[in-house]
Amino acid sequence: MIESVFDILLCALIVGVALAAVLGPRLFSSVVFFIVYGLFLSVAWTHLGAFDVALAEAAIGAGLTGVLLVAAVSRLDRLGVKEPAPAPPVARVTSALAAGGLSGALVLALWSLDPDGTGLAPVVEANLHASGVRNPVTAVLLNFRAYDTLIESVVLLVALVGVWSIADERHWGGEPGLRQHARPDGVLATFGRLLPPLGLLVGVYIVWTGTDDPGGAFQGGTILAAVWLLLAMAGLSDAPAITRRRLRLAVIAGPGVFLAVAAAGAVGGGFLVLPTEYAKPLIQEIEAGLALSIAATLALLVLGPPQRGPR
Amino acid sequence: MIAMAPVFCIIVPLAAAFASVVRPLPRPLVGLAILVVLGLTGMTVAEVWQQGAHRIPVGGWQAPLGIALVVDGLSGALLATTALVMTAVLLAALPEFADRDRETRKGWAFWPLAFLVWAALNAAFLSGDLFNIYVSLEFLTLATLALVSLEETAEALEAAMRYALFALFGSLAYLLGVVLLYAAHGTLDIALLSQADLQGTNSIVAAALITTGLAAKTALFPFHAWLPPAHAGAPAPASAMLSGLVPKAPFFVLIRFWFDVAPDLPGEAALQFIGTLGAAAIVYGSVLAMRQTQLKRLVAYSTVAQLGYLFLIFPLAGGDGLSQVWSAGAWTGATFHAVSHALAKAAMFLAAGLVVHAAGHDRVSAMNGLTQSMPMTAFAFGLASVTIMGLPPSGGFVAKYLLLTAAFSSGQFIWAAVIVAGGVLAAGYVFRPLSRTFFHGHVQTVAVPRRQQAVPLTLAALALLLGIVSSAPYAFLQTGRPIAAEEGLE
Amino acid sequence: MTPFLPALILGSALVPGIITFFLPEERVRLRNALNLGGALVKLGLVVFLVAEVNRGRIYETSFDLVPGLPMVLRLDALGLLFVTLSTVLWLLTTVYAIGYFGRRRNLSRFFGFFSLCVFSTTGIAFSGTLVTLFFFYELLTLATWPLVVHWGDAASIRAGRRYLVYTMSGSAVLLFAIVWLESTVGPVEFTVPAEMAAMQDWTARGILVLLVAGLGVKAALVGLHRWLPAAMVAPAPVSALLHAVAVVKAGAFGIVRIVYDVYGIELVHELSMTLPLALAASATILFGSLMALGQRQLKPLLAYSTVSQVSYILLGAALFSPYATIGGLVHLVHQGLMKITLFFCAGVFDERAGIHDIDELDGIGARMPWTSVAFTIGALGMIGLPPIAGFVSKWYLGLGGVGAGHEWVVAVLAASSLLNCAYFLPVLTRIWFRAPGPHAAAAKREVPAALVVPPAITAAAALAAGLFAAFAYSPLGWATLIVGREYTP
Amino acid sequence: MSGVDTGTIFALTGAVLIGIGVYGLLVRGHMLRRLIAFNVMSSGIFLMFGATGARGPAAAPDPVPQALIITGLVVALAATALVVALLLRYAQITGRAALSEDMPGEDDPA
Repeated sequence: MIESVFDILLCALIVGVALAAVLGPRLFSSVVFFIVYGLFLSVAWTHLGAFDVALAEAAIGAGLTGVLLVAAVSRLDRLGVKEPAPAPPVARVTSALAAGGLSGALVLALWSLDPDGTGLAPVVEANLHASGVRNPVTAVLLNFRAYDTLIESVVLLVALVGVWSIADERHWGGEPGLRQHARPDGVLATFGRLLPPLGLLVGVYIVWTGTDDPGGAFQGGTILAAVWLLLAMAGLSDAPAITRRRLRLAVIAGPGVFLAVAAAGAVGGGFLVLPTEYAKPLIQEIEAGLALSIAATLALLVLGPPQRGPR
Repeated sequence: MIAMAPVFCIIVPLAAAFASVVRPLPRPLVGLAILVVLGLTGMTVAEVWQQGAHRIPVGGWQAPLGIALVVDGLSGALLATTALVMTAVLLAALPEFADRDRETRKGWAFWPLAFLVWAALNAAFLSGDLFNIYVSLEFLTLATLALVSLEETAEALEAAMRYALFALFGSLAYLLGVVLLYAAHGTLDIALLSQADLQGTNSIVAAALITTGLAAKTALFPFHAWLPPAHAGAPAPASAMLSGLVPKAPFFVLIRFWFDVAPDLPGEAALQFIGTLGAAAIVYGSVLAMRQTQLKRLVAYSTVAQLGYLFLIFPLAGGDGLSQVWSAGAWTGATFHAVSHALAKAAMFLAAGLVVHAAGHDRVSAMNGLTQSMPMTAFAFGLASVTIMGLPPSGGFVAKYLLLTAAFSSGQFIWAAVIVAGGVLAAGYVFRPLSRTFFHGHVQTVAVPRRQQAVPLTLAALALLLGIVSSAPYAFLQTGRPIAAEEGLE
Repeated sequence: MTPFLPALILGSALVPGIITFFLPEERVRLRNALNLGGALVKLGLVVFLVAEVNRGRIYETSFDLVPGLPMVLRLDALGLLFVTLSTVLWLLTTVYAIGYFGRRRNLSRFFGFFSLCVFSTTGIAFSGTLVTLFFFYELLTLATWPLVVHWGDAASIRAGRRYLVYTMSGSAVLLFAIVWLESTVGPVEFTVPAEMAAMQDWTARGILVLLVAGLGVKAALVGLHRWLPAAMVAPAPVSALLHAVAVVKAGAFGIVRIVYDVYGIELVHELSMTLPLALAASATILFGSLMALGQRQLKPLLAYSTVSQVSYILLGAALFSPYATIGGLVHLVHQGLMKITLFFCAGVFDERAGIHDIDELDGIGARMPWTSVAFTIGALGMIGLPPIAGFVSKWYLGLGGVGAGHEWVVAVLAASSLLNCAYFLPVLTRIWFRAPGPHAAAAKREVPAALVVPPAITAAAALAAGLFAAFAYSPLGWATLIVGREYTP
Repeated sequence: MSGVDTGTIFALTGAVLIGIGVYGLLVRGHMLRRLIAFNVMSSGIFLMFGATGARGPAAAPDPVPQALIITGLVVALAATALVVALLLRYAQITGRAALSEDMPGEDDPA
C-alpha cells in the first residue's frame, strides 16, 4: 500500500513536470522542465528495476537531449527568433479532445490485457548461457536482437551525416559547432579540467561492465561524449574539422566493426551469428567500437554543423 | 552463400555508405557497388523464384527471441524495384554530385545518404519483425529527411521539418501499436503474431495506431500535406527515390500487417473508410496536380494521387474479402501498382530534373519544345505518363485492370468508378506538360548529353515492359502468399 | 511461319516506327525508305493473307498478360477487311505525307507516331478479345495525339486537348464496361458470343450502352463528336488518317465487334437494342449532314461529313438484316476510300493554292484538274451517285432497312443524300463552273507527284469499288463473304 | 489488467504522457516545443512498454522491452538532433522557428 502511494506520487510528479515542459510559457523553462522530467523518469526506471534503461534515460534522454535543447534555445535567442502566436482556442479544445481520446483508448487497451504478462523474460533466461554475456539486456541488445542495434548504430550515423549536410556551404570543411570562449579561470574551465579524467574512467567502466551488469556501449558512450562536450564547451579542446579523415573513421568505426562481424557471420553461414565460444570477445569488440563511435557521434550531433569555414 | 544474398543486399549498401562517409567513392567504385547490389538482388529474386518464400533467422536465433528476415515474392519484387530505381538514381546523380577536385557539402553528403536509403529500403522490405521494422523505417526517415533538406533553401528546410513532423509522429503511432501488441502477445514476429488470436480492444487500438502511423508516413490523404514540398524541393535524383520508392516502404509494412498479421480484425466500415481516403487522395491529388505551375510540384502531387490507388487494396481485398477469389487479384493489382509506379515516377522525376537543368527554371513552361531539343527526355516523360495514367501497354494498366476486376467481382462499383476516373484525371495533369513539348521553339538552353537522357528513358521503358511481360512478375509476386492467385482472374 | 503471321504484320508497322523515332532529322532518305518499305512489306503480307483467309484459314497467336487475361491476335475475315483497308491507305498516305511535308522539321517524330498509329489500328483489327481490342484502342489514342498537335501552335494544342478529353473519357467508360462484362461472364473472345444467359437483361443493356458510348467517342456519334471537327487543324495526312484509316474507323469497327461478336446480333435484337442503336446512328447521319451544310471552310465541311458517313457503318450494324450488315461493312471500306480522297485533295488545295474557305475554290478546276477530278469523284461518291462506291453502300443499307422492317431507314438515307447534295454540289459548282478567283489564279502547279498521285489512286479505287462490286475480291464481295461466313441472323 | 500493481500504474502514466505529447505536437507552433512534445510522447511510449513488461508476479522485468527502449531512446535522440539542426538553419535563414501555416501547393494555382 505504501509502495502504491510512492508509485502514484512519482507518477503525479512525472505527469506534472511533463505538463510544465509541454505547456510552459517560456521556452527555456520548458526545456529545464524537460530535463527534470527525464531525471524523474530515470528514477521511475530504477524503481521498475530496469537499471539499464534508467542509465540510458538519464544519459541520453535527460542529459544529451537536454544539452541539445538548451544549446538550441540559446542559439535561437541569439538569432532573435520570436515565439509564434498560440493556437486558437478551437484548435486547443479539439487537440485536447483528440489527445484525451488517445489516452483513453490506451487505458482501455491496457485494461484488456492479460494481467499476468506474456513477456519473453523466460526465453531470454533460457538462452542467456549461449549469449556470451550475463546481463540479459546486453544479451538482447548485442546478440539476440543485435540486428536492431546494428541498424540503430547506423541511425546515429545517418543523423550525423544529415546534421553536417545542413552546414552552410561556405563553412564546409570547418570545425563543428560555434567556437566557445570560456574564461580560463571560470567555473566551466575548472570543471573542464577536473571532470574529464573522472568521466573517462566512469565511461569506460560502464562500457566494460555492460556485458555482465547494467551499462554498455550506449550508456558509456554517452558519458564519454559528455566528457568531450565539456572539454569543447570549456574551450579546452577544439573539435577537429569535419573533413578530417580520423574523425570520420572514428564515426564509422562502431557500425563498421559491427557490420564486419555481421558480414563475416553471413559468409560463414549465419547473418550476425556469434558462436557461443567467441560470443563474449566478439561482443566486447563490438562494444568497444560502438562506444568510440557513439561517443564521437553523439558529441558531434550536439555540436551541430560547422559554423565557421576551414582554417 | 546464395541463401545469404538478401542479407548482403543490406550489408553492401551499408558498407558503401560507410566508405563514402570517409571519402567520396571514385566513380568506378560507385559503379562496382551498384553492380554488386544489382547482382545480389538478382540472386535473391532467383532464389525466391526457385525455392519459394523463406525466412532467415538473424543471429541464428529463432523468433520470438530473435529477428527473422522474410524473403518472399513481395519483398523480392520490391527489392528488385529498389535496385532498378536506385541504379538509375545513382547514375543520374553522378554528373551533379560527383565532386571533381574539392570536396563540397552536397557532393559529400549525397552519396552516403543515397546508399543509406538503399540499405534502409532493403532492410524494411526484408524485415519480419515489427520492432525491427520500426528501426528500419526510422533509419529510412532520417536518411530521406537529410536528402529533402539538401538544397538548403527556406522552402526545402521547411518541407523537411514538415516531413519530419509527420514521419516522426507516424513512427511513434506505429511503435505504440507495436508496444500494445507485444504487451498482449509477447512477440514481435509477424509470423508468430499471425498465429495469435488478434481481437478485443487492445488489438483494435493497436491496429488503428499502426495504420494511422503508416498512413501518415505513406502520405495518405489527409496526411499528404508534407509530401509535395518535400519531394519537389529535393534535388531530382533524390526526388526520384523519395517519390518512387520511399512511400512504398510504409505501405509494404501496412500490407504485411493487415494481410499477414491481422486479416480478420478490420470491420467492413474500417476498410471502406480507408478506401474512401484513398479515393479522396486520387481526386484531390490529381486536381492539385492540374493546378500546379511548377513542374516538380506537379509530379509530386501526382504521387499523392497515385498512392491513393494503393489503399483501395483494403476495401477490395481486406477483411472478409480475403477469403474470396477476387482478393488475390486486388492484392496483386495494388502491389503491381506499387512496383510500376515506382519505376514510372522515378523516371518522371529524373526526366523533370534534366528538363529543369536544361531550361534553368522549374516552371511547367520548361517543357516547351522539348521534343525538338531533348526528344529522348520528352519520350521518357511521355512513357512514364502512360504508366501513371494506367493506360496500356504499361504495368499501370495491368494493375488497374486487376483492381477493377476485383471491384466488379465484389460488387463494389463505386471503387471501379474511382479507378477509371483517376485515369482520366491523371491524363488531365500529365498532358499539360506533355502538350508543351510540342510547342515550336524550345527553351532548353543547356545541352544534356544523350547518355544522361537514356537513364530516365530506360526506367520508363521498364515500367512499360512490365505491362507487356506481366505474367512472370505476376506469378513472382504470388510467391509465399498465404492465399495465392493460382487460377488468375475471375 | 504461320503462327507468327499476325505478329509479323504488326511488326512491319511497329519496327520502322520505333527505328524512325531514333533517326536524326537529316536522314530523310533512310526514313522514307523505312516507312515505305514497312508499308510495302505489310501490303505483301496482307495480300498473301487475303488469299489464305479466303480459303477459310484463321490465324491465331495468344499469350497471357496475367493469368486469366489473354491477349489474342486473330485473323478473321472481318479483321482482314479492316487491315486491308488500313494497309493500302497507309502506303498511300505515307507517299502523300512525304510529298506534303517536304523538308519540314520534326518528321522523325511524325513518322514514328504515324507508324505507331498504323500498328495500333492493325492491332485493333487483329484483336481476338475485348481486352486486346482495348489495349490497341488506347495505344491508338496515345499515338494519334502527337499527330494532332504536330504543328505545335495554340490551335493544335487546343484541338489536342479536346481530343484527349473526349477520347480519354470514352476509354474510361469503355474500360469500366469491359471489366464489368468480363467480371460477370469471364474473358470475352470474339469467336463465340459471350455467355450472357446468367446476366440480367438490364445489366446486359447497361453494359452494351456503355460499350457503345465508349467506342462511340472515336466513332464520333452525335454528342460525342466534337473532337473531330476540332482536330482538323492537324496536318492533312493526319486528317486523312483520322477520318479514313484509323480513329473513327476503329470506333466503328469496335462497335461492329461488340454487336456481332460479343453480344451477337440476335441477342442485341432480343434485348430490343437494335432500334435504339439504329436511331442513334440515323440521328448522327442527319446531324452530321446538317452541320456540314453550315460550314464555310472546306475541312470542317469534310469533318462533319465524316461524322455523318461513319454512322452508316453503325446503321448497317444495328439493323437486324444481312443486307444491312453487308452495307455497313462495305461502307467501312468505301467511306475510307472516298473520304481519304477528299482530305488528300483538301490538303493539296491548301498546300498548293492556300485554299481554306469554300469560296476560295472558285475556278480551281481549270488550274488543278487532277486534284479537282479526284475531289469530284469522292464528293459524288459521298452523295451516292452510281457507279461510285458510295452508291453500293447506300443501296445495301436501304435493302437492309426494308429487310429489317424499318422502312424509315430509306427515308433517312434519302434525306442524307439530299443533304449531301446540298453541301457538296455548291463546292463542285465553284470548282468547275466559276471564273477563277484570286486563289485559283495564284495556284501553283500540281507537284510533286507524291502529293497528287495518292488522291488519284484512291479516287480511282473508289470508282472501281463501285464498278466492279460484283467481283469476289471487291469490298462488297468480301463483305458478303464475311456475312455469309460469320453472321447469319 | 486488474489489480493496481506498480507496472500498471506506470503503464497508465505512460498513456497519460502520450496524450500530453500528442497535445503538444498538435497545438504548439514552435518547432522546438514540438520536439519537446515528441520526446515526451516517445518516453511515454517507452514507459508503457517497459511497465507492461514489469507487470505480474515475475521478479525481474522483461529484458526485451528494456533493450528495445534503449534502442528507441537512441533513435529519438538522433531524430531530435537532426531536426534541431534543420530548425537552427531554418531560423538562421528566415528568422522564424515555426512552419508557415498556409497549406503547400494551394497558394499557386495555375
